[in-house]
Amino acid sequence: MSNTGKNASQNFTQTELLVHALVIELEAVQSYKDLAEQMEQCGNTEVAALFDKMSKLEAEHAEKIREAAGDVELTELPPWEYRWPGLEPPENIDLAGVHYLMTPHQALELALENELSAMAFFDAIAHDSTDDQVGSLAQEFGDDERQHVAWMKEWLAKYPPPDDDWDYDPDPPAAID
Amino acid sequence: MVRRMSVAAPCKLKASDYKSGTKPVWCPGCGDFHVLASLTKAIAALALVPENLAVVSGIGCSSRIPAYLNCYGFHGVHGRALPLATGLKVARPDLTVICAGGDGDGFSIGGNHLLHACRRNVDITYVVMDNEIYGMTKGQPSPTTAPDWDSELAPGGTGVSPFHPLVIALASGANFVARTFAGDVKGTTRTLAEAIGHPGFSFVQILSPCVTFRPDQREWKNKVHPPPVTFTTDPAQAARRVMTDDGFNIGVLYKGSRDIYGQAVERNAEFERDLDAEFLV
Amino acid sequence: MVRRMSVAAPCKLKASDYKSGTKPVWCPGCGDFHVLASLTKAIAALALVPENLAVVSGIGCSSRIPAYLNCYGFHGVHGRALPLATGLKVARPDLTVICAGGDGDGFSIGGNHLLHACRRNVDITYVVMDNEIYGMTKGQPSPTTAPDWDSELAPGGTGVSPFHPLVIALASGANFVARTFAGDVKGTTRTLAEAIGHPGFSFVQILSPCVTFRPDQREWKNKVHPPPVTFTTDPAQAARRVMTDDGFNIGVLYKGSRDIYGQAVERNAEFERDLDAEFLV
Amino acid sequence: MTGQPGMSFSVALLGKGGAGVITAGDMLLAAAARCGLYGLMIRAVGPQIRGGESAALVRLSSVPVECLDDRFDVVLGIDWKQAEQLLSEIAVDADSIVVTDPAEDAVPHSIAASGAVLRQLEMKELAESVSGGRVNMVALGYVAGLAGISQEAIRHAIEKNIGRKGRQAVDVSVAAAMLGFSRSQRSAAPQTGGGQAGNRWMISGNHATGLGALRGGVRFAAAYPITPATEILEWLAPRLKDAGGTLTQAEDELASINMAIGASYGGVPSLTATSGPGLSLMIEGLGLAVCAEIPLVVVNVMRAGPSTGIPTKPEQSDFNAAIYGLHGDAPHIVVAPNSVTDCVYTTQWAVHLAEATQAPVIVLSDQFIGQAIVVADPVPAISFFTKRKVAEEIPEAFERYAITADGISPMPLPGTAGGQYTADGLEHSAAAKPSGIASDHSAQLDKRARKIADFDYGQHWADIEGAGELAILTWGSTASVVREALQRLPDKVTGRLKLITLRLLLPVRQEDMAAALDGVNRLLVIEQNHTGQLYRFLRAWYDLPADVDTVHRPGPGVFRPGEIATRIDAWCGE
Amino acid sequence: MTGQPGMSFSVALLGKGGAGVITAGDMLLAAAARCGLYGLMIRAVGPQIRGGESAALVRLSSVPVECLDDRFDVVLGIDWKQAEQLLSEIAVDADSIVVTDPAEDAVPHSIAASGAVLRQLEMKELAESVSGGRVNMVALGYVAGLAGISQEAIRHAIEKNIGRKGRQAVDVSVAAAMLGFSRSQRSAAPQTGGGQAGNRWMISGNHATGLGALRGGVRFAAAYPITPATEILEWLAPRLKDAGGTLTQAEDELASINMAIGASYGGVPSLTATSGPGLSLMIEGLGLAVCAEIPLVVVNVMRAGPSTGIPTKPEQSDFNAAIYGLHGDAPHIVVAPNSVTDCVYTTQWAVHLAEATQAPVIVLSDQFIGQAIVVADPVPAISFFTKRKVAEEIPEAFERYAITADGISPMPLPGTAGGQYTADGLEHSAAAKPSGIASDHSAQLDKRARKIADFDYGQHWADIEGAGELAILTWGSTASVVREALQRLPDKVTGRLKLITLRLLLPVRQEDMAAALDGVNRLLVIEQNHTGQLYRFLRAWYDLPADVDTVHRPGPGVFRPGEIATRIDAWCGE
Ligand SMILES: Cc1ncc(C[n+]2csc(CCOP(=O)(O)OP(=O)(O)O)c2C)c(N)n1
Ligand SMILES: Cc1ncc(C[n+]2csc(CCOP(=O)(O)OP(=O)(O)O)c2C)c(N)n1
Ligand code: SF4
Ligand code: SF4
Ligand SMILES: [Mg+2]
Ligand SMILES: [Mg+2]
Repeated sequence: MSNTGKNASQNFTQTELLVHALVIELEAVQSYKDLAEQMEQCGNTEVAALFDKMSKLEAEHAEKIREAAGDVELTELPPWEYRWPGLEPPENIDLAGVHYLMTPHQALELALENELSAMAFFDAIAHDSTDDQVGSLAQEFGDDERQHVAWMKEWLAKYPPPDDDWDYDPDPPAAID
Repeated sequence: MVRRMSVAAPCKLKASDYKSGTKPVWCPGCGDFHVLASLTKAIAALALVPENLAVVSGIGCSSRIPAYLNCYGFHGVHGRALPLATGLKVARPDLTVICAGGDGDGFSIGGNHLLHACRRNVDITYVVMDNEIYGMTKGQPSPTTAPDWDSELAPGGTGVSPFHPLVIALASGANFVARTFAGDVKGTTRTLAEAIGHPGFSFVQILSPCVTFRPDQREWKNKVHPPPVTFTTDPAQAARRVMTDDGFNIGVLYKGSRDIYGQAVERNAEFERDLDAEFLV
Repeated sequence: MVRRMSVAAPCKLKASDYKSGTKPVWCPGCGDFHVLASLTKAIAALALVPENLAVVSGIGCSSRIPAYLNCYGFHGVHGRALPLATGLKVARPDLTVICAGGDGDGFSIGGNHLLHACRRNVDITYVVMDNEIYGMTKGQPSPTTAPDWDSELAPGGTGVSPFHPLVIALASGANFVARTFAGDVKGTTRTLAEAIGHPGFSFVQILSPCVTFRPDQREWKNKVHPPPVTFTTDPAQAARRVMTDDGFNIGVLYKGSRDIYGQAVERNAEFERDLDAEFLV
Repeated sequence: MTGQPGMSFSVALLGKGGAGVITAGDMLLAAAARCGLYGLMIRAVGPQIRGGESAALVRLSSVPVECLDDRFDVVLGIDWKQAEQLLSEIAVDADSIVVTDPAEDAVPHSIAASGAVLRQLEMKELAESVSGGRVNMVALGYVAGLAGISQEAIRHAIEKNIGRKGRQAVDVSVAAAMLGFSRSQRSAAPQTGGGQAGNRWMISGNHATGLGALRGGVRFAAAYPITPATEILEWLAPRLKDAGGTLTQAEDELASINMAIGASYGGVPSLTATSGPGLSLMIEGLGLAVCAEIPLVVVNVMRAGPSTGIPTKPEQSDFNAAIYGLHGDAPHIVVAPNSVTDCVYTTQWAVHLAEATQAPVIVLSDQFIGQAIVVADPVPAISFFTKRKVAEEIPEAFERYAITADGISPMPLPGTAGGQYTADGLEHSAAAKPSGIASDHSAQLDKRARKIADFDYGQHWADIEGAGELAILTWGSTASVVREALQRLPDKVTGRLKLITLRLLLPVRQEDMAAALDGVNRLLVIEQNHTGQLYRFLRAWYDLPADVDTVHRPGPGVFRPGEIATRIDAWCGE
Repeated sequence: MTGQPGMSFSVALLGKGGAGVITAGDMLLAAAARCGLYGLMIRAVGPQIRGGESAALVRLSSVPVECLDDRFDVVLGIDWKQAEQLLSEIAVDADSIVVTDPAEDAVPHSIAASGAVLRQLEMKELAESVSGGRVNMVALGYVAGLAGISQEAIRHAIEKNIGRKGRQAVDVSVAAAMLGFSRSQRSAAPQTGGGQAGNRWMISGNHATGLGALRGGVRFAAAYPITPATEILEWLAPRLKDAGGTLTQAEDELASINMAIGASYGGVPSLTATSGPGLSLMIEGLGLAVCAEIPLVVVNVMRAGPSTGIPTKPEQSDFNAAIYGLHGDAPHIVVAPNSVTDCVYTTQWAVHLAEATQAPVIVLSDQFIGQAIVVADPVPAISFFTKRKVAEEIPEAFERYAITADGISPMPLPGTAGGQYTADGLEHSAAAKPSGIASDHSAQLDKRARKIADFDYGQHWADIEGAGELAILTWGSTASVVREALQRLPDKVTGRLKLITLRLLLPVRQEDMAAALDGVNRLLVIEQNHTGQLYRFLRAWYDLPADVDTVHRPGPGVFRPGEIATRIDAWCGE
């Protein structure tokens, strides 16, 4: 199991922080892309478009982190060597949290949750880090996430919450083999 | 016009490079998406060359996985993935061979091959995406289904107690035994990488929810927990532990060091025997 | 001219009355003769009425046993004795059903049915005459053969470790597990009687030497010994014991009390559902 | 609407997963039944398990119908997301009406190019105007309106389908449907009112198969799920229980067939159901049932092959495997229902034949027949007085496999005193002892062949319609298509034509066939597979007219009556 | 001894288990070979595994022989304990010599009644006179003497057979044999010295099959033992290892065929061998190999069926299962060796065909061919330049299941960069993606059929001998019997006769057959099964002369040349 200790956020080096930050965004880019594809496959174009948009947003973010890294080379670690507070990178959208009939509102709620956890991740480092430079970089990343959180909330307000029976499918599933 | 990658070339592919681009037929939310993600990450972490990797499967939702990977694949018939993988690995020991499928494929119709693959200990990794159901045929009970789970085929439940794949694997001689939860991509990735790297027959049971026929399995993410103790190298101890656990222990449970089948054979030796001579009288 | 025994008649037959008179094809000295003797004694001791007993088997020397018994018998195809027995018992719960065969029949080709018969726990007794070889096809290694046993099909040995039928049975949920030695007719008789009497799926492994292809097994009589402790009702404990024993412990090793499959069904009820009505629109 | 005998009206409802087109189709069928119409529906699906596009292909008619039409009168797309693949099965032309929602993507090019009349229907908007309303109900109301179905019938169908969800849910659905209905207008749909409400059945072939099995006396079933046979087993599970029988789920097909053999050996009529891959695994068990002489019914619902093939689509390509697949000389029986409703009869007959001959009977159904739902007249119960020739009184020198005149050896059931014997897949003597002696082998081979060849199959071996010097020979789901094709042809063609639909594929009925072919000088064999399996079988075993033609093509698409009518017409004119 | 072309001498040695008749027969054959004779031996056994009566049926001849004679010149019984059942296969007449030991029971009635000349030989007594001497060696010496075999040859055969037991053992055996030899006298046995020592092979059909497989390039075999195929696997086990290959014992036949498929997918030519019950279990795997297009050889050594049948006896009754057994439309190849020695060639050809067409090939051998041991001329090695059409360079838009002119799609082997694809038993597109689309299905069905139908099988499809307006068509082990039968018939009969022995059973060769049947107006089909399986197949697929007759009867007894000659003679005269 991963090291999920509370103090995990204390001793990030700058490179480590950058690598973690980049991986968070890259994972998110991929996850949103996958989800967009899945929704497209199910004809849920509205949600597909949303996920697509999220993916692009995260891609921009990743680009920003690369810029921030400047000349520092960011080599990816084996997946299990990252130090995330939970099981997964904070902004890694939960693939299991989706449904082919989900509404844009639910999609945004999912995204919001992820932005929030990313924000908390960076905030914790900013707060706990003993290295000032790392601390301020984390603060910066945290603020970016705060911006995203604000957007999510804004968009959420535009979409009505789902009906009670939003996942009701009158038809039975198909057997294909 | 032809591309030919050198086999010896260093392989620095990203996890996403191991996806084939074919769109999965899976229901959004299905645990198998996580398994696909974990597997590509594990392969990328191990820097396996796509053309030297083969993923072999049977029939079922989970068994569709080879087509979604950028590697050699074989989507065989229901329940026979392990013999396919065995033949391939024995004939082509240079390849990394992974066998994948579901609980119906692997524990019901394919149960006998599991026993004997464990026993034989060929160097393959067997990944079972266990959703305690036959997903692809619309929700019939599998060998790991709880006895009281109501379904059309078994109204009111089967009344048959689920069997313990890990214990069976241990009793049959598997060389590496682990359980993971699909939603734990990081843990699954690490365990898969370890299993693939471990010599001999490695068995990984992945709890992989079927959101369509077992929406209750969305709860699994709250139930899984790491094992109370670290893995053992004593199969009898491991078996006893697993027989008495709650089924939600995740992590590596057993690592063995048995002899690997087919490794002793010297291959591509010159043909030495004069076959004709032996019939002369 | 017709004889018709009343089913309810008290049955006071001798062991020899349970033999059919058909001459066995077995090699003189084969352990299966002892099994035949023990089985007839056990049946006689239980006073089972011949026509209410059915013995079902697969293919192999050992699987020839039904024909040598005075009861209903089914000599099926290789490896499928357990499903035959299962269908028969589920459809005819009034019969006593015994399933018999060899290690090749039961653990190799029939291995999957063993897993699932244990799991299902139908009230049958499964007797495996284990000689660690395929006798009838002239001596190929079976799943219980030692890895270094030399044979034509596996020169120098299979290199594959034998698997533990009793552990498999325990892990799969068998309700009664025992091991006996054919040469110990008294012990085998008692164990068989107990197994038949025990509700649910009872599994008895009988070490039954093949004098023709495994003359070394004549030594077994000096190796077997009663288990160090009495049977347990904890399958995990039993499994651990068997996984670490020397394979020559004989006696009853486990007794369980799981629910029996198919016992809840009420049979021959009047047909109540109006089938036609459900299609009316 | 085609200008055929009986007014027929074909509607395709398309939509992505969750849109509810299958439910709407189901209700449309039920509502039509209520108005005294007949009908049929099949479901077409994309590759996704959930959320993919699917289509309900519904056909309504004033006379019984058992196949799809060539074209659709109405195609309604709730959306057209991934409709392309499905549309290949849904032909439209300038006479068709295509209904689309302006809020959705435009209709696909293939439809637009057909010249069909486009009608806009604001399904989404209308549905949203009813709180909790659903687009599929709007669609239902609309097409029901086009089909001339009454509001009362729609309401009734909705009630029946979702009544268990409560008043509120029904009212909402009805309201949405009525909105659709109100936008609709009666087209040249079939006359309604041709029948009375409440005297129609709505049944799928797989359920009909289950019904036939129960009527025939089956009380044990062994199950291993496989598409498209699973519904037979799922339907049987609770009903067998009610009947005092059992359904046992097996670990694989090897187990399921052997369980059924074991149960039948015990005297209980037994069945299992599967499809191609499972049939392949049951071959060894079938051979055992032949040799040990155990009654057994195996229903094989064919799908496109070989190997895993196309599980959701029909094909008549397991013919060879069912007839010839067993190793050794292994006489057995193969029958085939020739329509959805005929599944009841043919399956019941299969149980009868198995019990009477102590042999395995394969029922060759297919995905179309099995999964299509029809509205039809109730299938009356019949009785074959099915009885196994059981040895109840055991004579002194009893022999289980006695050589008898009719080839059927009385079989003692376990529990019968004195009848003890060992059933065997090894060759054996009459006394059931293993035997490698030539005379025992040939005596048993002769007997096993004779009991099946000499059995009295009556007139059930084939359905024969019409008369003339031209004959068409077909079987299974193709038969309904051919039957309808003939109705479409002018009398001057059909007056010369005889239609022979084989129900009994094995054993061969040479005398019956000779009588049926008497006076026939040209023969056309029609079947749905790649190699003309039936045609080759007929050549092998029957004396055919010198001039034989064959129409065969593989799945996945089923034959359509117009297509076949054209082929027949051309053939007649040759 | 029959008065046939070539001098032939048939000897049956009988004795209870432990008597060593099989070893004696083996040595007799080897000694005869040393004298330049040809010969054949089969073993007949009772039901016991050990200790039952058994018989070595040996035939020696001055010309190659591949079948048994109708009658025996000499029958020697070391004892007659349970000989009755075996004797049904051993015809004697007034010209036969029956050798019996006065210390044993009298000869059975059936023999005594034949009028055969009885000779007493004190085998037991003679054997006991040599310390450690055995009766079977006395018997060997005696019959070798009758057959005109030299003492040197006997000594040599004993040396070869038991030499590893040491000088002493050899000397004892030779001494005992010489005692028997000295009591013997030369009968009208075949001329010896017709050939040179050391240029004959002594080989069984099963070993010949193994040799053909190795010559063809097989380097992986999966094994599950079954009578009478096990010797193929046991012979291959050590030899594959030497050749850098592997034999893996599987848990069952489902595993063995899938292991072979897996290995072959990896690029290694693969084989498995079985008999009827195992073939039934391999049917699903065969279908997978068809659909996924994987080369594969399955040798099926037929025994009498159905079900477990008579495992130790031959029958040509798995023909239907091999040809038609697969579900769906599943084109594959079926070949049959037509003699013991032809197993080498036909199996090697099978490997070639499998590799070249990427399809499964079934080799239909039988218990007679497989377990008979012949003394024959060495079978020269040939080369087919077997090469799989492998995709080595992967073009940009590579498609694994590409539609090609010859139907054979280049196959990338794992390890080839850029060739990654998923082999599939689901129907698929050319690009190897699962597909349920009609055009993909029919394109792949067409391709899979075409690659097999259009392949160039050259002249190997059949062996054609003679010419005339009468033709006999046969296959497998029956072919040798027919061939010899024809040699026995007068020229005025055989001058009108053509013999066609099919080696390629599937695919059909309609043009070749038309050419072969050109000018033929009557055809006789001869085969060993109950239902005339080949005959029905020929009717189904070929245009045959109007007048076709059929000779078919089941096992367990093989046909004999005199019996067949009589049938042919009668048929010619009809
Ligand atoms: C021989 C055979 N029998 C049955 C089937 C039908 N079948 C397809 S998938 C499946 C079960 C799959 O269950 P599992 O392996 O658990 O996979 P999941 O869909 O749950 O991932 C069955 C029974 C088949 N394809 N072949
Ligand atoms: C499907 C099938 N495969 C293989 C065989 C050949 N066969 C007959 S008996 C046997 C093995 C028997 O071994 P076991 O069950 O241990 O019985 P034993 O003879 O040792 O008592 C085999 C492989 C068969 N009859 N059927
Ligand atoms: S049916 Fe279940 S297992 Fe199959 S894809 Fe859907 S969620 Fe996954
Ligand atoms: S071969 Fe072995 S198992 Fe078979 S009867 Fe003889 S001694 Fe018994
Ligand atoms: Mg599953
Ligand atoms: Mg054994």
